[in-house]
Amino acid sequence: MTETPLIGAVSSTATGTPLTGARIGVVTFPGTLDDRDAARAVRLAGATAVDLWHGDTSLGDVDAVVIPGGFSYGDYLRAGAIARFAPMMGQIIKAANSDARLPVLGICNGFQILTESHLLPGSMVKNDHLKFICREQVLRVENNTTAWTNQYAAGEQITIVLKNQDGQYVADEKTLDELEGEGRVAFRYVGWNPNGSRRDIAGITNAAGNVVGLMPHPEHAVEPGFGPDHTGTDGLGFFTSVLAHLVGGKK
Amino acid sequence: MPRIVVDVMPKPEILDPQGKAIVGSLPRLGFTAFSGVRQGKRFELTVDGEVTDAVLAQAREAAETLLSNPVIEDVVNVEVVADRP
Amino acid sequence: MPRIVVDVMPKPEILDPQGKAIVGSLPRLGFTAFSGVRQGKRFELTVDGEVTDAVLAQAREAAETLLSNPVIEDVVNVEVVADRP
Amino acid sequence: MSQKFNIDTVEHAAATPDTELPWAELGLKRNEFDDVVKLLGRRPTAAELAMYSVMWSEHCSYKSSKVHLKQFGDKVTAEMKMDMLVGIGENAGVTNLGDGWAVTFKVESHNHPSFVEPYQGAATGIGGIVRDIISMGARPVAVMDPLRFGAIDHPDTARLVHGIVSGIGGYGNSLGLPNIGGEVVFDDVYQANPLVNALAVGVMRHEDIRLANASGVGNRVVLFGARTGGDGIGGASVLASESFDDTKPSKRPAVQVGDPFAEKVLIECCLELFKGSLVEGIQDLGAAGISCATSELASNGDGGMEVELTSVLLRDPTLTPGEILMSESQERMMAVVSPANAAAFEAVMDKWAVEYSWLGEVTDTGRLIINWDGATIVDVDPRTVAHEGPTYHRPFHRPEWLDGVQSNTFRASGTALPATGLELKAAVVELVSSPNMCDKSWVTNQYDRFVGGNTALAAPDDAGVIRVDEQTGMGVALSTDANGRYAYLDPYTGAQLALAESYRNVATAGAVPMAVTDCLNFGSPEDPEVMWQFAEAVRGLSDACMELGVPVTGGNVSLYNQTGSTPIHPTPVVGVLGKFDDVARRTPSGWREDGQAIYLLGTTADELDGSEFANLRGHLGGLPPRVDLARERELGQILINASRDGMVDAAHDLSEGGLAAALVESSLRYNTGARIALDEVAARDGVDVFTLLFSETQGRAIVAVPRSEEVRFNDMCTARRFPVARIGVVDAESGSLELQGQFSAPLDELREAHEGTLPKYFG
Ligand SMILES: Nc1ncnc2c1ncn2[C@@H]1O[C@H](COP(=O)(O)OP(=O)(O)O)[C@@H](O)[C@H]1O
Ligand SMILES: [Mg+2]
Repeated sequence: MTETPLIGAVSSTATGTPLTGARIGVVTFPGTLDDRDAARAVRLAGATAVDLWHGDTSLGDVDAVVIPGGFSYGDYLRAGAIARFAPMMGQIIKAANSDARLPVLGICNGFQILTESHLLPGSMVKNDHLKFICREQVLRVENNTTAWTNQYAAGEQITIVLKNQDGQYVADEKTLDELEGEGRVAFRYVGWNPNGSRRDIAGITNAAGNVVGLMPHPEHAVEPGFGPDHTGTDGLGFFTSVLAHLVGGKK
Repeated sequence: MPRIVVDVMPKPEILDPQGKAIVGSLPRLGFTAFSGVRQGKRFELTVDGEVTDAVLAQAREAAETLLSNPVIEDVVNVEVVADRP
Repeated sequence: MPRIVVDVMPKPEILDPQGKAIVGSLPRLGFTAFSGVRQGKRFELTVDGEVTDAVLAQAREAAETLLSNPVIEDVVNVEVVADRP
Repeated sequence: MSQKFNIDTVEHAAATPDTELPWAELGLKRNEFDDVVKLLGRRPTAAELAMYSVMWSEHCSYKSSKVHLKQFGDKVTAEMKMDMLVGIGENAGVTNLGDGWAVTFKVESHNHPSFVEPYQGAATGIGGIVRDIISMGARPVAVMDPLRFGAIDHPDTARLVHGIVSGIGGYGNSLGLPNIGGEVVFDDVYQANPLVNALAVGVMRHEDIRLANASGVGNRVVLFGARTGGDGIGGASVLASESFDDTKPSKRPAVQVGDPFAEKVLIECCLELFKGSLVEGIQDLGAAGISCATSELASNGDGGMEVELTSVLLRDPTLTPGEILMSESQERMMAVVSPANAAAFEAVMDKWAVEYSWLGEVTDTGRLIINWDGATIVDVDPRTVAHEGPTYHRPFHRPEWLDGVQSNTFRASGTALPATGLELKAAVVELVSSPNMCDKSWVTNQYDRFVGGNTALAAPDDAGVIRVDEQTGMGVALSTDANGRYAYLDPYTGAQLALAESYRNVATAGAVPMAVTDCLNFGSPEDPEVMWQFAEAVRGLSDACMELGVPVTGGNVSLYNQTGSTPIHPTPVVGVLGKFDDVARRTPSGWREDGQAIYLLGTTADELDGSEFANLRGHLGGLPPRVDLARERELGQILINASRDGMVDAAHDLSEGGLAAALVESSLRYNTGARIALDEVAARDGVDVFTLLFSETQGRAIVAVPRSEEVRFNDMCTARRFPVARIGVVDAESGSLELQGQFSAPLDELREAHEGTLPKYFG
């Protein structure tokens, strides 16, 4: 078969970043859906997307990792429950916690996998209205100091895509208070809480700021005309952020 | 307060994708003792007063009509349990 | 073949959206005896041979690590059951 | 394992000609059973009987419909053949997109299973149609779901709506396929017989096109995917009791449960097989399971195949050979693989953890031989199973009641009609909040429309648009449409109207219509009046396809949709596929730029019969709107050119609900109002404002034109002698839709009316 139809080198990259050398891994589990979209977002931001297979035991030489959305293993048991035990996740957990602090972004199912892996606290349960919901969602960037959010202004409102079944973020009060106190709530839903998440939390970060997880999908808002109606490209900042982080940091 | 437990399982002859996904992942985690897994539902109904026969009958009926889908599921158990500590 | 049942319930302090929806619809169907409902999961693990202590220990560990997420759920029961007729 | 059954071998069958067989229980007619005996020269074995009975069923053999469907292949012009790479007859047709790209699409029904178990019925409907698309060698890229339910306030409707919508979402969302359109219609004729049609579209490079045939003697036959269980053979358990043994057969499930995760893995796994050119032929397993796959692969190939049935991996070890042949377990595929590729094939299976089993090989004997532990239980000419089933010329006649219905016009019914501005406003609000015309986002928000990152338009726009090639922006547009009331009033015209609307929707988005798929949902073919409706609809659709120059490349027939002796309205769902050179050119249905001019294309006649307005008043009679396909084609050209040359920023076609619905929808799309003046157009067309607003005359659209493009746009319409009128301007400030001299409706009020209905009924 000729190259998979829907991926192609994109003719123009959206930023003038010199970081085309950065290599960002995108993990595929059985049942992952948004891996190709995440890879496209990485390319549009100006970096190289590297496919990572759940069953492999090496991260290769990637500079950061995106765990994309989907329904790994059908999400039948609990979202992310089985994927968390994949060999690749073992590598990612180790690298994220190492001194090198590998930047890791978990989107939707990826966020669920990160909580199941205990890289991020709390968990997700079914949306309070029990339905799958797909909509354009406004978020407020609460923390713009992480590896994945530094190109946003603090308090900036962005519109990206939300789509999930089990998106209600829950944690005990103590954890929630800690998250708030340490500024680790990275994103909050604005206007309407679409799933009953505690304290309108849409995404969080670990204390070091290298691991970020959120339910909505920045990778579906990177190209005008193929995402939310009006703005369209508000999600690109996640991917340019990590490039800026890599440049400013150890690279 | 007393509770009534209702257990609902997918009918044995029906495909159970949940159980199938779990059974596939068990050996990878070193759990090799199990040849099959089926995933069902457990409901705990809290009863306000005493569990009379009428209440139990209601639970049985709710189990058959609301809590399970008789086309693909069986109610395998309805029982009163003591309160959890 | 013998089976081991594992019951997992949402932690009491976690709001259970499914249970809440059920409790809302019970009275509309005439089931008025219940003041609360929680929905959890029931797993049935089929054991190929005998249920030794080692097998039971495996089931307990699978229950705690894979079949439940301690942040939101409790394992409320792990037991061996006779084969269903 | 095999010792359990008293196997009915071919040898045994030949030796026991007088054994009673349960052919009637399996749905065969006496004459059909006699034909089987004649074909074989002996009584069939139990396994052969199982195969013939499922393959000769209405569903698989099209025995009542094929004499009519022939027209789709016969009425084809050179223009229509130009881009057709694979026509009717394969799993799905394939159309050339240029640049080495091809597209395949098809719509199918899953009506009856969805009534019994709405979630699983609808879910497996999506699963089945997606496998059809994969089996052509394509990557599925989107799905659509035309749906029909009973009355919105009927006690059973909520069960069906919740189950069916979440089933479609649950399966499609898990596959990573954006849902880019569909329909939701409520009408009590569908009360106990909802329609769940599912469309899938896929794309591929020309060299990746795969066909379902088993060629190359010595090539190996493999079954892969889910294990085979007792799904879909409930009625067939008679086989077990009567032909095999006397132990009690285990229970056979009445419904199939889908496993979207397994299917997602199957998709990726198949794409990897195609990429490595590892399969010679491939076939999905749908209705009639292994019976269908083996007989079709064999008869489309070198004509022979020999398989060992005990090699099939089972979920339920008690299945008999006949049941294994009939099982409709989901998420399975069958492929033909050359011995040289076998190891590579296995490596792909292992990578994706997909189970497979080698069943046998391709032969040149012209026979399909199926063995059970080495003993032959099936020995047939595969063509007699797959392609040479019975053909019926069922009697049909025009219903006597039709004259009465057609002469009962809405005007003559004396229904009070709105006339003052206030009355008109109330009627508009009533219309846009009615079950059929209200906003469908309660449904569509349960579907992922973004996944894949190539969706350029989806609900609520006129067509769904998907980018195929990221380099050039080339892509496709799709719409599905049908109006059962129109088809009830006149099935010939009704089918043409379905095509016209779908064609118009695709052109409105800016795409060039190229190909058609259809799902013909009708009542019982044994009712001569239903059969007439069917015959008329096929004749109408095939005639209209010729006139519009778009070929039918595939589809599906669903008969026996009725409750007792009451059939549903004839519902010929038509899907049209169009092409964009660059999807960036697509035209959305709503306006947003202040000051742009709003034009109405086409003229309006007094055509209220069968309309949504008449429906609101409980009236169904008269004749449906007239079809003028030449005008549709001309309108399409204008809309396509306008999109390509950047002359319009918004376009919305006029269909159900007429101009009233279109104006409200275009305003609410981006929450941008407009000032509209209708008196001049009404005078031009000789109708009153009420008629102008609510009539459902075809061949019309509204567009928003930037000031700078007005001259060019007008010139184009004039040059084509197409009626056009400037009816207003976009007003971004007012927050209302104003019909000058009639009323002004705040958008908030319209929105509440439009969006409130489905949540009110379904939560
Ligand atoms: N079941 C459904 N699934 C997906 N999209 C739907 C469904 N029902 C309606 N839609 C979408 O809602 C919009 C309005 O539907 P409809 O009024 O039937 O459109 P049209 O009149 O242009 O054919 C369209 O974009 C249609 O595709
Ligand atoms: Mg339209």
